[in-house]
Amino acid sequence: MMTEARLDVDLNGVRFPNPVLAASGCFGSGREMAGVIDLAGLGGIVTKSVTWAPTRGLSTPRMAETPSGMLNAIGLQNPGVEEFRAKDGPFIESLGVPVVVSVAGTSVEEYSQVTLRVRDLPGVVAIEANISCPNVERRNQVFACHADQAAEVIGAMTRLTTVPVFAKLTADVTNIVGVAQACVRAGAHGLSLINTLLGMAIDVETFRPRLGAVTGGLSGPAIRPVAVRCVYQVAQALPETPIIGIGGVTRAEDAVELMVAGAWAVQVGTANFFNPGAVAEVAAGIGEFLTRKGLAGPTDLRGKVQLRRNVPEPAHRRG
Amino acid sequence: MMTEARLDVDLNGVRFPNPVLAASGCFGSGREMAGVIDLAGLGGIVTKSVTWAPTRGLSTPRMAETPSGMLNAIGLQNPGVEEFRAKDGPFIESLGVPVVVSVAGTSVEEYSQVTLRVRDLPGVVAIEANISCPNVERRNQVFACHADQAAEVIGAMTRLTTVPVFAKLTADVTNIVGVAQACVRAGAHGLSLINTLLGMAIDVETFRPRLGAVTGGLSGPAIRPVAVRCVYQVAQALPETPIIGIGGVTRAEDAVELMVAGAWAVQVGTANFFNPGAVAEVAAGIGEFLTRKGLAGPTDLRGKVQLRRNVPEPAHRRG
Amino acid sequence: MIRARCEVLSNRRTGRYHSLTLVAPEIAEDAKPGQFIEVGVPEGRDILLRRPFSIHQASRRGGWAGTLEIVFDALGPGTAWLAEARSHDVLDVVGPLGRPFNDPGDLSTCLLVGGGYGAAPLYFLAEELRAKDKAVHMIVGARTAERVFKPLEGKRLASSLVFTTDDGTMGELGRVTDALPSVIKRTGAQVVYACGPNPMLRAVGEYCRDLEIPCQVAVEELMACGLGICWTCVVPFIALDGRGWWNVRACVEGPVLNAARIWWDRWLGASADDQTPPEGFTAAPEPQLAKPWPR
Amino acid sequence: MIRARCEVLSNRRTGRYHSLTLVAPEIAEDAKPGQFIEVGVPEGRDILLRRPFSIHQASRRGGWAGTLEIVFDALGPGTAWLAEARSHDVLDVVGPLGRPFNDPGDLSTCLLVGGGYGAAPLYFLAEELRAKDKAVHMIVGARTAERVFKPLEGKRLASSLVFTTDDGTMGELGRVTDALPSVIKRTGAQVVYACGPNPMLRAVGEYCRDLEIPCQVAVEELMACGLGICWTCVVPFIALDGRGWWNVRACVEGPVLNAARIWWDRWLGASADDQTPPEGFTAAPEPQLAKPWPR
Ligand SMILES: Cc1cc2nc3c(=O)[nH]c(=O)nc-3n(C[C@H](O)[C@H](O)[C@H](O)COP(=O)(O)OP(=O)(O)OC[C@H]3O[C@@H](n4cnc5c(N)ncnc54)[C@H](O)[C@@H]3O)c2cc1C
Ligand SMILES: Cc1cc2nc3c(=O)[nH]c(=O)nc-3n(C[C@H](O)[C@H](O)[C@H](O)COP(=O)(O)OP(=O)(O)OC[C@H]3O[C@@H](n4cnc5c(N)ncnc54)[C@H](O)[C@@H]3O)c2cc1C
Ligand SMILES: Cc1cc2nc3c(=O)[nH]c(=O)nc-3n(C[C@H](O)[C@H](O)[C@H](O)COP(=O)(O)O)c2cc1C
Ligand SMILES: Cc1cc2nc3c(=O)[nH]c(=O)nc-3n(C[C@H](O)[C@H](O)[C@H](O)COP(=O)(O)O)c2cc1C
Ligand code: FES
Ligand code: FES
Repeated sequence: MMTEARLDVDLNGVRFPNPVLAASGCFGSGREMAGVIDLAGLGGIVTKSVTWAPTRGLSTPRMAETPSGMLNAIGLQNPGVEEFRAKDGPFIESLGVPVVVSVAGTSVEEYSQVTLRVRDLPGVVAIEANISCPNVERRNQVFACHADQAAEVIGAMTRLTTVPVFAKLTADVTNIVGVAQACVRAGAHGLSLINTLLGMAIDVETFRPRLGAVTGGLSGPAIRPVAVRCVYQVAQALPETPIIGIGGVTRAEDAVELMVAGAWAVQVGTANFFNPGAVAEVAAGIGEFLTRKGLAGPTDLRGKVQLRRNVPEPAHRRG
Repeated sequence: MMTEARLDVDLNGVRFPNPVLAASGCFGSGREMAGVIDLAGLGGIVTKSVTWAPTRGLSTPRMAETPSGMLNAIGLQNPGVEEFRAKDGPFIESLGVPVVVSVAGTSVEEYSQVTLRVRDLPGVVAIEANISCPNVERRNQVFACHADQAAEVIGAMTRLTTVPVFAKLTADVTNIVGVAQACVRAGAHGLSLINTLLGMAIDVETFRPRLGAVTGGLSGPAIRPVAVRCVYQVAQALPETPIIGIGGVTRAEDAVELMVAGAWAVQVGTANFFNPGAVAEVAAGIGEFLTRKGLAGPTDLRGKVQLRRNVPEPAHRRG
Repeated sequence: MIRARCEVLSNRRTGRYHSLTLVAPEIAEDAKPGQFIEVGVPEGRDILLRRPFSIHQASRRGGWAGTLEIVFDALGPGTAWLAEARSHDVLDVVGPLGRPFNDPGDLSTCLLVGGGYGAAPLYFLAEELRAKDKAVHMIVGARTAERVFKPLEGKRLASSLVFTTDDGTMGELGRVTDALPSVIKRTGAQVVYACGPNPMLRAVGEYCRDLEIPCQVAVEELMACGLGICWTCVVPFIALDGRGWWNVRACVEGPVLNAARIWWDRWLGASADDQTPPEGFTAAPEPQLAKPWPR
Repeated sequence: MIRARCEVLSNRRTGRYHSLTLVAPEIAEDAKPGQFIEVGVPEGRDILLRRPFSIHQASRRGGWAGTLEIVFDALGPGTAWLAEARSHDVLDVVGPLGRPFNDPGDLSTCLLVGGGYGAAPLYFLAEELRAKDKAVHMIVGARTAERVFKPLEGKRLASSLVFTTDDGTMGELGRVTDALPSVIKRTGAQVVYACGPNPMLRAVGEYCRDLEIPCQVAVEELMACGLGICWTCVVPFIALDGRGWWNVRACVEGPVLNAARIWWDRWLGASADDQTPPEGFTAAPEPQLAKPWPR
């Protein structure tokens, strides 16, 4: 008889009942989904990024579908941290699912101020610093584009709170490992990899950009190979640092792929849109996968990529 | 009666009968395809990248399919520039289709030496400097990752030949516009955007990387939004510089999208693999598109993206 | 909201449109006019997102016999695929979603204005209003006759009905808004419900606002989720006191919205990139806010 | 090579496998044993690349009646989709591709060794060899009985036939390589043709090399194009003089290759990352190169 695998994970002190979280901006704060699905199966929820002031976001159209992916240009619409505290705070406290609050801003000062207003919310197990959203007014507001700027934001946030901070990075850089290392040196507890890739689409009938904001962020299965690569590169360089893998997870196998590359947990974004039950289904699927493989838990996947060739061949080659 | 659109393009002196070329590494030198399809419909052929010495390339598996895309890790297998001259030179001369020779190397010296051996080949209208292939031994061999290194290679090549040099860039950088500007200052006649994105995939049954080389280059429709964005950004910054758009073109509409973003011509890569007639079909489709729209030629598309909102609404919004 | 695997009962052409009937008892049970469903495209295709469609009919036959009907125009890959669905195929459906048209309360004379496939949910609304003994008048318009949706169904349901077509192939030549003034005058409409292309909704909404007639419109905006979690589907919406605005989600705060409170210019017009409302926008509360729409 | 839209004549199960017959007169006309076709997956799916399959039978009935048959195992998305193909569906096919098995020339006793679906092209080869009055012996192996491909067809074609299964459910218990020595001895095979999983080809090839029996194998490597333009499908291949090696493309230089010249260790084994051949590799020319395979 096979024993069932345990799914709980411990990211150097940040614990989740299973390794699959809902990604920021793709699940609200969970409140919207509470009536739709059973939230109990979730490993955790990363909230929609919250900024200091209420933010209306960008003009529509805000999304465009692309092959196996989508572009979005929401522009961090959110009611601001005060209303977030008032409306989502009580919900988060009562939820029973670990919540990570995603914090965004356009200056080090803004990240700091928002951090101060969310660090004490009950139910919040960590803060994710969204320093990589491509949908900001100027590219120089994407702090994760430069190691020094990223470190400055993360340093300011980690000085203000004992709540563990995860730095969410972008793949749109020459050297993601350098940015990751700078964030860890600045005090980041862990890393969330990756945010959307900067992309664009044009309607060939009208010659108009398909997004009101012209450019936007590419997400979905299309970007998974880039996410796997980023997780792998960073995990090789920083094996002790918890990494949350993000990008194109729609099925348990996709999550396993990111974990084998080096992720300690994963997040599911776009898949929620077409499958509201995606997070819990991926988590359950990981459980079945582990059990089928006779593995005890997610740590048996983490970073277990086989770089040597002398491991068994896939079945079709054995005949 | 509608007059038929003309398809020929002039990239500041480099002329192609139509704006659709076969991309490097995705069409051989054309020799392999000569028996398979009619090469007359092609705008041009960019050869598989050629290096100084014969190069055996990387271990198999060399490809992995991903959602709407594929990863490859060929590692620039080619017979070296001498055998290229001997075997492909006469073919290129007799072809009647403009050929761009793609040059690759691991040092400035190697790019220079190969340039010297291909610049005099009859039928060659331009050289493409592949300074962006992700499948090299060390990341620091991807010269297009850094503006100064890219400029050094391009500068060395352009000093050696009057044949126009196109710099082929990667999107895996923090600031592609900066790299593009550096290449143009160093003498690049034009820019080819983009090469594959660095990606990775893992077989979840065996935990082995799905590529022998572990990481590889992501191509196909999945990356088109990234290519459109890169072309747009660079075209906005360098409106006078010829840009060849590359990434995920499978149909005429995809080519039009890249041209409206700012490309003067396009290349078709991965699509040749599943549709050997892709290049000519895309070219013919652009002709039909232009005619249907009452446009005279490809220059009526180039960079014509409508950034103001006060242009006609798409049909479904008109009712 | 329910996610269900629904069997296709039938898939027929209706003029230019496709009319798809699904066995969906639980969704049909809850569905109200103005709400929509999201239909999944099958796995393994390169389009990921569900497609939203207004509910045209919900037959609550009790037990497992309840059906839902949607009507659609095959425009792109999703609808082209859906047009191929055959009886007994099974679709992945989420619904009912969004806020329905409101009950008119004490108001008794209703005018329903539909454009193109936008007429489909209005027939459902007409049934409900008639069941409440309201007077139901309709204007149904389209580009051309074959795009006038189920004209006979309209005639059966409405006390008075005007057709308009852009090319004059059926009913009056022109747009629904050309017919609107005379129909409002003739019928004494106290409340207007509209569904159709957004520019049509805008014209109807602005006309009603000037006359201080409450007007609800079911809008369309690109939707990634339909569930309120992605914020792609927003419409700029004016605060109740007329001071300021916010982007509301068409999928949860809408798709049915008070037309008078939509900031049309910003949403559909040239000023879309303008963050500052035009002169007088925040100063004067909207006329119809004196008679707040019962919600 | 031809690209054709081919109608599906039939799609049947054959044991564990699917056997698909296509109306493909032009491809069938040219096809030779050991060649393959590439079948397109339909547009709009998230897999882009064609799927390669060996040709099992090519019936050249003249005119438009010619058909092609392929046999496949439904393993992943592409083959699962293909398993659903129905009569009258139309598939996008490119072929025939690659180099076929060579004519044995003067050699008259042939042994054909197939593993799993790898037996499929060997029956085609057996027909051709018999038409040339060659003696044809076969070994057909598989993991289990239901994976032994068309045993009756084998019996009809071969002068002698041994089955092997890993689990003993049919024929001899064991692998084809367990039966190989005695069959070669008994039949006096002068030439061996093999198709099946690569490790099987390796074992057969290395055994034949030691006996200096020429051996051709039809290899499988991942293929993006099948046309020779992508360089994904390479096999490390030893130079004719035994000095040095090069990566040859399985789709154009193969899939049928001289087994003795494949550098198996580098291709399939642990030394794959090693750029330097092992001791003695370049020094000694391969034994069978003294009797070069007629090509
Ligand atoms: C609440 C709501 C209710 C709807 N009800 C109906 C209905 O009852 N019948 C019907 O035919 N269509 C309806 N639509 C529009 C329908 O969802 C789109 O036509 C459909 O998603 C197009 O999918 P596609 O893959 O065929 O085409 P795509 O290639 O995705 O689009 C084809 C064309 O339709 C436009 N389009 C795509 N999505 C939308 C959208 N959400 N809203 C408006 N235009 C869109 C695109 O811009 C493009 O011009 C509704 C949309 C919404 C938001
Ligand atoms: C020259 C040649 C001839 C072939 N002939 C046959 C045949 O006659 N019958 C048959 O069933 N299969 C044959 N194959 C293998 C067949 O092409 C693959 O099984 C098929 O492409 C798998 O596609 P998929 O989408 O179903 O699965 P995928 O998900 O793509 O793959 C499923 C499994 O098959 C393996 N696979 C995929 N492609 C290949 C490949 N090219 N070679 C080997 N393994 C592969 C994968 O690694 C994986 O384990 C042949 C392959 C080649 C190169
Ligand atoms: C509509 C949409 C909104 C998003 N909003 C946010 C956000 O507010 N903050 C953030 O850090 N990431 C945001 N993201 C990025 C996702 O969290 C995630 O990093 C990305 O989509 C890749 O994962 P996926 O492929 O699973 O979607 C958003 C993504 C989408 C599609
Ligand atoms: C199998 C393969 C081999 C390639 N080889 C080369 C190469 O040798 N030189 C080069 O500059 N680009 C090479 N490329 C990149 C393509 O030229 C092109 O930039 C990229 O694939 C994106 O275009 P696509 O999406 O149309 O394929 C290769 C791509 C593929 C898929
Ligand atoms: S469609 Fe996602 S919030 Fe409305
Ligand atoms: S599969 Fe492309 S070269 Fe062989």
